[in-house]
Amino acid sequence: MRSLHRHTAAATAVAAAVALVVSGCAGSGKAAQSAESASSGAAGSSPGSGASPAASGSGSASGASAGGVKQGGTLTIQGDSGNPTLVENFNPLVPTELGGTRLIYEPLAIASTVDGTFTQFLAASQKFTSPTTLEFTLRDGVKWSDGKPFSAADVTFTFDLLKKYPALDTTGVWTQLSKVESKGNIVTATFKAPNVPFESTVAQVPIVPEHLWSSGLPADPSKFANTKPVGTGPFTLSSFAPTSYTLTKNADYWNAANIAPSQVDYPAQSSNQSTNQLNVASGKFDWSYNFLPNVQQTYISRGANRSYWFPPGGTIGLFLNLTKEPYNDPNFRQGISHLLDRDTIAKKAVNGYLGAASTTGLILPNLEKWLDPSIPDKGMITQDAKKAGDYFAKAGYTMSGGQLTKDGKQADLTITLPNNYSDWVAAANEVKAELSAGGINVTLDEPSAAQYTTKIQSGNFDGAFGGFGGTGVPYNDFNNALNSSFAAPIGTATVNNFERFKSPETDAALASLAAATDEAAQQAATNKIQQQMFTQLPIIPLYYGGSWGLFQTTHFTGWPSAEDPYTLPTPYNQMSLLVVSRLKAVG
Amino acid sequence: MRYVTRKVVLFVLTFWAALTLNFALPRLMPGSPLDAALGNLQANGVQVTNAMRDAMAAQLGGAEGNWLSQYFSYLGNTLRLNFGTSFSFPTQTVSHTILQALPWTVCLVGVTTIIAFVLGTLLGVYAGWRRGTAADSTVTLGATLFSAFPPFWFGMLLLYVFAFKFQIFASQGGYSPGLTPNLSLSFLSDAVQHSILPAVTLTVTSLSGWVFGMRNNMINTLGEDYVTFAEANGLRSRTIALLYAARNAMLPNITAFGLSLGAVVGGSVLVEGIFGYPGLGNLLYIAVLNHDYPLMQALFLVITVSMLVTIFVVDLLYVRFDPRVRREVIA
Amino acid sequence: MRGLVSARGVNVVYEPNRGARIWSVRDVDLDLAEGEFVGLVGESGCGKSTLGFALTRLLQPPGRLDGGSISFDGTDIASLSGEQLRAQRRNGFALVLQSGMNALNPVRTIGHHFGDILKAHARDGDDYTRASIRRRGGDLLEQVELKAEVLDRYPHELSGGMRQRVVIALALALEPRFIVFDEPTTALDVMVQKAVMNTIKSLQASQRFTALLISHDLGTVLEATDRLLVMYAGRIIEDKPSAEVLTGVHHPYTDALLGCYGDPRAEVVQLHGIPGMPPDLSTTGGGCLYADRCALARNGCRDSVPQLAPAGSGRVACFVRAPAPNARSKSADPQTEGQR
Amino acid sequence: MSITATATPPPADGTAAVTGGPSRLPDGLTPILFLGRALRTLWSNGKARIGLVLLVFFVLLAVFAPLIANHSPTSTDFVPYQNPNAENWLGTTGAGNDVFSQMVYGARVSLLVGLSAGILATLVAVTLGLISGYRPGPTDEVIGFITNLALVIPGLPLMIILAAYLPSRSVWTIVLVVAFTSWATGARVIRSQAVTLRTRDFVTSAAFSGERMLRIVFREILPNMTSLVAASFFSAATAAVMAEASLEFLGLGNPETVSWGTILHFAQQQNALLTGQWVLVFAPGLAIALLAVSFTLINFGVDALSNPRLREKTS
Repeated sequence: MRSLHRHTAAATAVAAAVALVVSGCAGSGKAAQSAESASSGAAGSSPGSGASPAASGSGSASGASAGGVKQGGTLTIQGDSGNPTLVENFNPLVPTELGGTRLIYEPLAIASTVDGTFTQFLAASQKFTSPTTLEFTLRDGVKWSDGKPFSAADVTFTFDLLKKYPALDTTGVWTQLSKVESKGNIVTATFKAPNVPFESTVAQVPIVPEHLWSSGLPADPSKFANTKPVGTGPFTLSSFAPTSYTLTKNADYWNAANIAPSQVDYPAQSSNQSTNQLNVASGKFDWSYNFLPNVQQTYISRGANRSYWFPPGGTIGLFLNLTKEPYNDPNFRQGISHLLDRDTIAKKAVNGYLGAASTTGLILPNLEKWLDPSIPDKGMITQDAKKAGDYFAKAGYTMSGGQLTKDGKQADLTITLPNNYSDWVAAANEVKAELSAGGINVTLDEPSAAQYTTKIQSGNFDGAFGGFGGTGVPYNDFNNALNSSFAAPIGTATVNNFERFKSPETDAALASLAAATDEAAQQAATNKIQQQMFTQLPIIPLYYGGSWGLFQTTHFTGWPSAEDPYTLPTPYNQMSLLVVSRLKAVG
Repeated sequence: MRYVTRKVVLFVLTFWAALTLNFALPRLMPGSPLDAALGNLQANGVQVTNAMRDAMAAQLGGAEGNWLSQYFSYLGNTLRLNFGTSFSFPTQTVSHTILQALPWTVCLVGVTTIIAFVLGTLLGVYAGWRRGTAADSTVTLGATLFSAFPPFWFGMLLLYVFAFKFQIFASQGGYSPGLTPNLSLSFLSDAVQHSILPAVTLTVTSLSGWVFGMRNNMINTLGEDYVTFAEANGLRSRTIALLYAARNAMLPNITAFGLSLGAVVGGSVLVEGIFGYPGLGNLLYIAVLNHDYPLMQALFLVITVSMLVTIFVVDLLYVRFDPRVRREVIA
Repeated sequence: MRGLVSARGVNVVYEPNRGARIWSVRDVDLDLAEGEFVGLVGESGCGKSTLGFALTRLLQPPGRLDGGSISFDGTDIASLSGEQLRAQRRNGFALVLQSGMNALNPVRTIGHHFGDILKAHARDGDDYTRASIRRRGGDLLEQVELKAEVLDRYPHELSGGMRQRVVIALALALEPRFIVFDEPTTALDVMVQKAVMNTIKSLQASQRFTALLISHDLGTVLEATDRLLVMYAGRIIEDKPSAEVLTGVHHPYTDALLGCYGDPRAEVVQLHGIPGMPPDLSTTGGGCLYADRCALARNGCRDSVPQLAPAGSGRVACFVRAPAPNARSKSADPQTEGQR
Repeated sequence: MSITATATPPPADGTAAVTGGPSRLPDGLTPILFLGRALRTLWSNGKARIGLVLLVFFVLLAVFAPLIANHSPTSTDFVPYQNPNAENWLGTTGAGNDVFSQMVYGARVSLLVGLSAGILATLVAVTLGLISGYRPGPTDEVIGFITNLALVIPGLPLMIILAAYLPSRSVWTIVLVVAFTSWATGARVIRSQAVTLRTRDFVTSAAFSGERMLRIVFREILPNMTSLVAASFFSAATAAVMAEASLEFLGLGNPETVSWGTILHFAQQQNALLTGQWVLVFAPGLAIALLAVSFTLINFGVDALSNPRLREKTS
């Protein structure tokens, strides 16, 4: 399965403290391609405007600026996890492909996972000509790495392929589209219903060459390994070995002048997470992605020219089962929310690298511009036993003898979480301690990840830890988490909205956000949703999960940072194309 | 001939039972491959969606029919060595995945087991021969202590000291990044260099079984009449120790050797994991985490069959070592 | 008299556990003349095998010699070091084990056994090639009435009688001057027992080595040997020419043994033939150890240890049958000293 | 396959050819007296004495954990990533736990798992081994087949699979899993000994005198294999301690359990070696090793009890 490939995460023998800490922070992750795109969205772009304004904003990468950047040197990226060795797979349409595939194939455009800002690739520009019609104008003069010209037919061919083989459509584009057509260098995607934020998902489908893929594919193309990849991207595959592979620069790339590395090495990760940490600490990679304890001591001070950026990549929250008493009572949820000391929870869970989460559901500061100013204190809730007591009283509970009781029965809560997500486990222990102090009888249920997934999807839980958000696009974050259309009956599996929140107000706000084409309307709808989150608390946000970028600036600079947060520092998904396009050689 | 027939019948029965167990075990367990995959995605920080769930369900395909028909098609496929496609490595067949990992484990585990066996047996012979002396106590207590080290812990320490602190050995994998496995001298020496730490871990922690077994057998054998008689006849100590006592004391250990050779394949899961070794142990753990039935079944089968086969081979060897059994086989 | 083999005050103690001591052989004096064929009889556990092992320096831990001396041809063998002892085994003293069945290494052919022995004692000038070993082995096998082809056999391929003969042939390989036969026929069936005994007798007669035949079968011993020693509870209690055993004066215990004589299944009969059980060898006091089972026992029997004293044609250690003038006092007894 | 051909014990279990004469538990002798005598005899063996001292140390640690530990093992109120200091004698974990207190409480889990899995595995091994050995024919064949199968199925992988999938994740799960995967060797050894004993005079005579099978098996045969049973127990207990640590280390146990295995698990997760917290890695590993050593040493003593040849020199 996919996840294996990406970070070592839980997949490996000596599983993975680290990636686990990541867990829950969205926006990272292998199939992130799918994840992001499934949700990435229109945030910054105004669909109506011809060329996305973001395109120009994204700097030299897409700009093909005249002089270009200083070239040369080898970029070493902490590669895919070898389990136990790398499996040659450069099929951009499956989630099991190797990370380097992202530098070989390009999508039409990529939305930043920080704030949804677009950077243009195969499409020079894109716009919604109507709320259901998305039009891409393709870049001229693009060639496949075998010298054949790229055309609109390749784009329609790729979309048709996804339609024909649902197993390839991991982002579900055909759940929203009705057709994709081309005319000249214009590709038009028609939606079944207005869904502006879905732009990023459509734009981020990697485009494959029709002349090579139209015949000779195996009966099940999701099992096609594509060992001789031909793409339009800045790099081509030069060598593959089971423990590492190397890409070299595509000299004919349309933006070659702005691509600094002449070569990219992807040495495989060890299946042992702590070995990976040791490798990172000893400076084997220019760009790595690992949680490191005491990063200042273990990484920064261990060598010169090192930096890190641990931005929030998702929200970790306590999901209560909204089909059950008393969890379906917003007052009860508010009571719980006010019993929690989120700073302490964050400190235990993520070493204080990241902080408490806003109950608006927005990831701050990434999406700060969307904050509803009417919500006090950015939606941050501080521990307040008295307020909590008031809420519990409204829910019919009273404190007696240190126990929170209703009709003589103590409030109890079983929290389900996977036993191998160490940050969640640490957070859950703290949550348990704090809620117990508040008189609730808390039990932790910690099954394997697979059983956890089964439980939460089928709705077989009281409370559960979960992650949401991190796509960079508020609509996608909220839609996945709150849309009542996902709220399947108990016993039927659903990935999204597994807390089973049903609110006509929220659904209406989501619908208007999906159809909104101007920023004011988008802001208004987003505010409504934030207020729903803040007052109803369908999910109780706890803290932000991190995205763990570690960089060496010895060979290249231009990494994403707090000062220049152009995307999350995740080398294993399409963000790598964004980052590599921005690098500058040192010296 | 009855001996052979009996062995074959038992082999087939054990084989069948193992096959059936392999089939049943993963299916008796809660949790589905799809949920395992989604769980892993989430562990990687991916926000999974219902669209992804549907696509993955389509990709995984999943077993068709009821358990019984699954069972029979499983048996049929297994006999044709067709294990299908694994969920974890969809672009290659399970056989291919296993064949890639098999030589690594066979070499690592095979070599270390043989080293541990030979070294442990020699130490056991020595301790048994010099029983009651300081040398005996040193060997016995030393072996006791080393065998008590949890292998993964010992491996972790070795890894930190020799791969990270002093960087004498490679920290991970079976060979250096960029190399493609081949039989050239340079590649083999690279592979050997990579295998030293895991090999030392496995050897040191598995040595003691052989030491204790051999020491006990040796002491028992030293009480046998033929040893006394050899002594009465003034044979040299070395002749008595090796050709009379040790040679016979070894016989029970040969059978155990067969069992252990197979068992260590399974036992190397943790050590392979620690050292990121590209072997079966590592694969097995991945298969378990992913509820990867096809891979798991095939790996179990490989491990079980390798045990059955080693035991059979060792039986043949045993016939060579013990003339008393030789007659039984011929008869 | 001092013979080829001479033991003085031999005690063998076993210490199987901390604090536990068992005196298996007590205060034994013994002389065997060159070419003499002596029998040693007694119940199981009386220490006769232990004595045989002690005389050939083959005691295994936890058993050990505890005082006394053993000399062979004038050499004190108790003090020989490993290699000296080993060298002494050529033309020295040999042992034929109780159960020949287990005295052969199951994984080596008979030929190898001969080779091992001969090579171990090769001296300058000896040339042990494969062929010469086979020749010598064949000769030796012939002496015990076996064919040379037995050389290629493994022990398990031979019958019990054949194996016992092989063991004898192996013992002969070093041309020993003294051989202890420890129950050489016990594990064999009756017909084979006779044949093997006959072989031993004729070998002894022709080669004139000194032989000590240990057996619980009084009849067999009497037929074969020149002189009979009877052991009880670690002590030699009677010493008499074999030919006169059926006549002269005896220790009451020997009487009892004779009462069993004639029954082929002697071991079983013994139990019924002599009332009571052999004494506990770890806890005995100083008196006659047979006193508890002895019909003739009287007051003084339990006070001190009877010593061998002349009686008729031999010697007997019994206050009743041969009152010894020099009975030792309790306190001089080694095992009482050793007790806690 | 020799799995059925010979009944030789694998080397690790340290069994020896057993017992000369018949022995049985006299009716008047209570198990406690019997145990007392066994302990006294064990004490006389140098190696076993070291083992007993170690074991008693760990037992005391476990029993008096609340008195010995100066903090709660689950409290996360300390500054994380601390090296040993006056307050936290062995430092703190990345989550802010006091390592010393965790080590002390961890002894409870390891002992509990080791002893109970040992007992359980031994019960299964003894029951199946005895029945199989005393009842030749179909019963023996079936049990023998199951035993051989259990021997061929690789233990640790089976354990990992069982532990990964079982819904409950308490220590008892691990106890059951370990017991389930480690009874076979003992059963085989005990069976072969029971076969030998079955034909001995004292058993035959008991059978002729009309005693019931169970009585014969447990009163006549069982007391004669004390050392085999003990060996089976101690090797299963050692395996259980190791397996518990391995499973917890892999993250297949309950992360809420405070055990030496989980300390190692979290030490690895928080990469204690990278942060320079050697104690965090050393202490639990060493504790596991010492407990396993104590079991092995006691087993040596038990072996020597029944096999005089294995006894040490007394001088």
